[in-house]
Amino acid sequence: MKRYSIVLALVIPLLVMVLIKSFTTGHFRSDASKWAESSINQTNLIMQEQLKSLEEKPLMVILDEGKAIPDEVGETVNIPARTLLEKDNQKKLRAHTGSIVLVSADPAISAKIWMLLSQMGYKKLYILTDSTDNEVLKYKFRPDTGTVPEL
Amino acid sequence: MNTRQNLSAILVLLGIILAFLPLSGKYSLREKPDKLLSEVLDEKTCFTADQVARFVVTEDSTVQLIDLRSAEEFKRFSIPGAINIPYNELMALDLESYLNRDVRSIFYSNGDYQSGYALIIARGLGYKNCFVMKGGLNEWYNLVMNSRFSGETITARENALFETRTKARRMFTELNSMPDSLKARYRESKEIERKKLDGGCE
Amino acid sequence: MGPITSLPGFPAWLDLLIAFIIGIGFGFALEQAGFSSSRKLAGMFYGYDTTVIKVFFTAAIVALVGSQFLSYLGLLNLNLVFVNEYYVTASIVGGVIMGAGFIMGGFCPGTGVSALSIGKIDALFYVLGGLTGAFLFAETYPLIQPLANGAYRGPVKINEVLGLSPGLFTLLMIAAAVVMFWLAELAEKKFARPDITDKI
Amino acid sequence: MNPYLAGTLLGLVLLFSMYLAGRGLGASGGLKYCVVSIVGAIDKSHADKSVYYNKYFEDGQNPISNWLTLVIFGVLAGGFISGAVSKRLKFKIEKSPKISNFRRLFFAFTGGVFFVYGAQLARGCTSGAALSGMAVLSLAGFITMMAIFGSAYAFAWFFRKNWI
Repeated sequence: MKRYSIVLALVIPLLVMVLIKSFTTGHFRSDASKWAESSINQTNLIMQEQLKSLEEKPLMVILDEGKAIPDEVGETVNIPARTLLEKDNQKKLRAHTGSIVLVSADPAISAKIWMLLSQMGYKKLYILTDSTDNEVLKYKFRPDTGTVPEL
Repeated sequence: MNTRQNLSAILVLLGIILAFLPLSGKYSLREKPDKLLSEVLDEKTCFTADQVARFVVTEDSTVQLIDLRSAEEFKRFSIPGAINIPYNELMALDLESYLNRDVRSIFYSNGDYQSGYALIIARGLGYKNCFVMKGGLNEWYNLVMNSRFSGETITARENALFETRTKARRMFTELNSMPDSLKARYRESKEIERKKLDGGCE
Repeated sequence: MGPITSLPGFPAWLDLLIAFIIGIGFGFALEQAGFSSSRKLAGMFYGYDTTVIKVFFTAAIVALVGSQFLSYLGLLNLNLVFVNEYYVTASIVGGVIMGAGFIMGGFCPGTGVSALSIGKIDALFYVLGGLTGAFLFAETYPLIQPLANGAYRGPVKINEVLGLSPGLFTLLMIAAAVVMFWLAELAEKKFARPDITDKI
Repeated sequence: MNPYLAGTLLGLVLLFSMYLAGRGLGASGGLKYCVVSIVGAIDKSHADKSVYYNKYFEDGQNPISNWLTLVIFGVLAGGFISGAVSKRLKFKIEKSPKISNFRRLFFAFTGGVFFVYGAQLARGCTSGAALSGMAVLSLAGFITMMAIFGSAYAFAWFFRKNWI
């Protein structure tokens, strides 16, 4: 044993640190772009009527405080965004095996939460949206051809 | 055991550990999730369209607008001073040159989704100087471009706000009405020089 | 999260101070390795002293393994560490010229400067020659420019070329080095010249 | 010092350099910056005209206050400290007893010319390109390393008298 003491003294602490790092849950997964993929092609957005077409009943997560619950399509829980990462809430989310649908009146909140949870390794995660054109400009730019500015 | 055998044993064991680790060059978020969550839910990470209009009007050099829309949309029109990083290219880029700066970076898209995603990515990577424009260009249009004064009396505050909006609207319209060649030249002048990693013997 | 100096607002003077301190460590390690002796360095190519290969590969592997662990533990962002750019012809031709210089002079620039610091007069001449070489390069640069800048491949990583993960490649490199160390010690026994190496 | 321990020490220095500054070690670059600043001091107009030198004077800074130059000054200091610790400080010409001092100094000088010329071409020497390059798995580092050692082995026979 003594012959290998230097070897073990160096390797074991490093191995332990690596193992701790690998098995700590509640941190972000590696390769951010992989987990963000469905936000690029917008398949992470889902509309009310599409909910029924999901294979399993989704877990609806209401992110706003004291918000009314929408039509019963699945199990509904109210988890205010601020408390999302508390242990009990994470347990609830991890325990659910099917899809999870984020609901909030503020699209900015659901977007941030979606990316946060995705990066933590949640799959089948959706944002409930009333229209898919949140990222479409509702106005039209009218150029003013009368003036030519100086540059 | 002599030094060589010790060293060999240590290196081989460490090498075996490394061979099992996923060490892709791709980046992942480093911030602690709970810290990041409370950070991004804070109102301080949001600027209203009116605040952005004021930055534009005063040509504030401590602010960098980042347009997340596609290159075509950006080519058609954009907020004066903005640079374009299409959201679908965001994660393929080396963000260091764009975000590791003393100026505040403000993301905007048409709505709230893409800027929200980008904020998580940027702040999660540790770039603290990143913000969003709430409501995106839709809100910008709603507040700034279509602002109209109605009523009888006006307070000094309202007047200042109204003037800023009018000025921002004029700048926006003037810039985006320019012929494409001039527009391209203007945008080139705004481009950020890509940082080159320092090193080697040069 | 390293590299520390790429953090925003890092003062330039501290960057230069770090350079100086790293230089001290560099010089100290080279001298302690015995690299201030040209005959020891040259011994590498005649088999009587293989210190060069031992120090060189140990150092490269320690840094490689260390940086990968730091990266995995989230302490170092390897995307921000400089990766040498690959100019195919320049690397090969330059390497061949360097090899010739190595066997003639018995030093490489780092070891030459470190040997100069302990009073080796041949190292002084070597460093003066080095300054002349840099001057000649600058003056002949217009002629040699196409060779120097040709066949640019960018900062390519060897494991990507081979399609291996960085960790696996590191393991293979370690295995190769371990075998090499063992062979080096056999060679040292075979071509032993204690009269040269023991003096150091 | 035991070569493996010395190698580990050198590796840790390199690792610190990567961690602190995001770059490897380098020696030939420092010599170049010395030359550049000497040329700039002697004949500024020549330096401004040359395609090679002018890039170093663009920002109006003295090329001597450069990362790589300070590394070289550090190497001088570090080597001296180590020599003092191990009691190796001594003026001498190290050579094979079979050759003259002149021959040794001549080859040392020529070797220096060749080495740094090659290092400029390959953008780094044994430390800047080969050692630091290998530590970041750079293909250029491995190629340069093989070229240096391969060529030194190939030429070793011609210069054997200098060393053995």
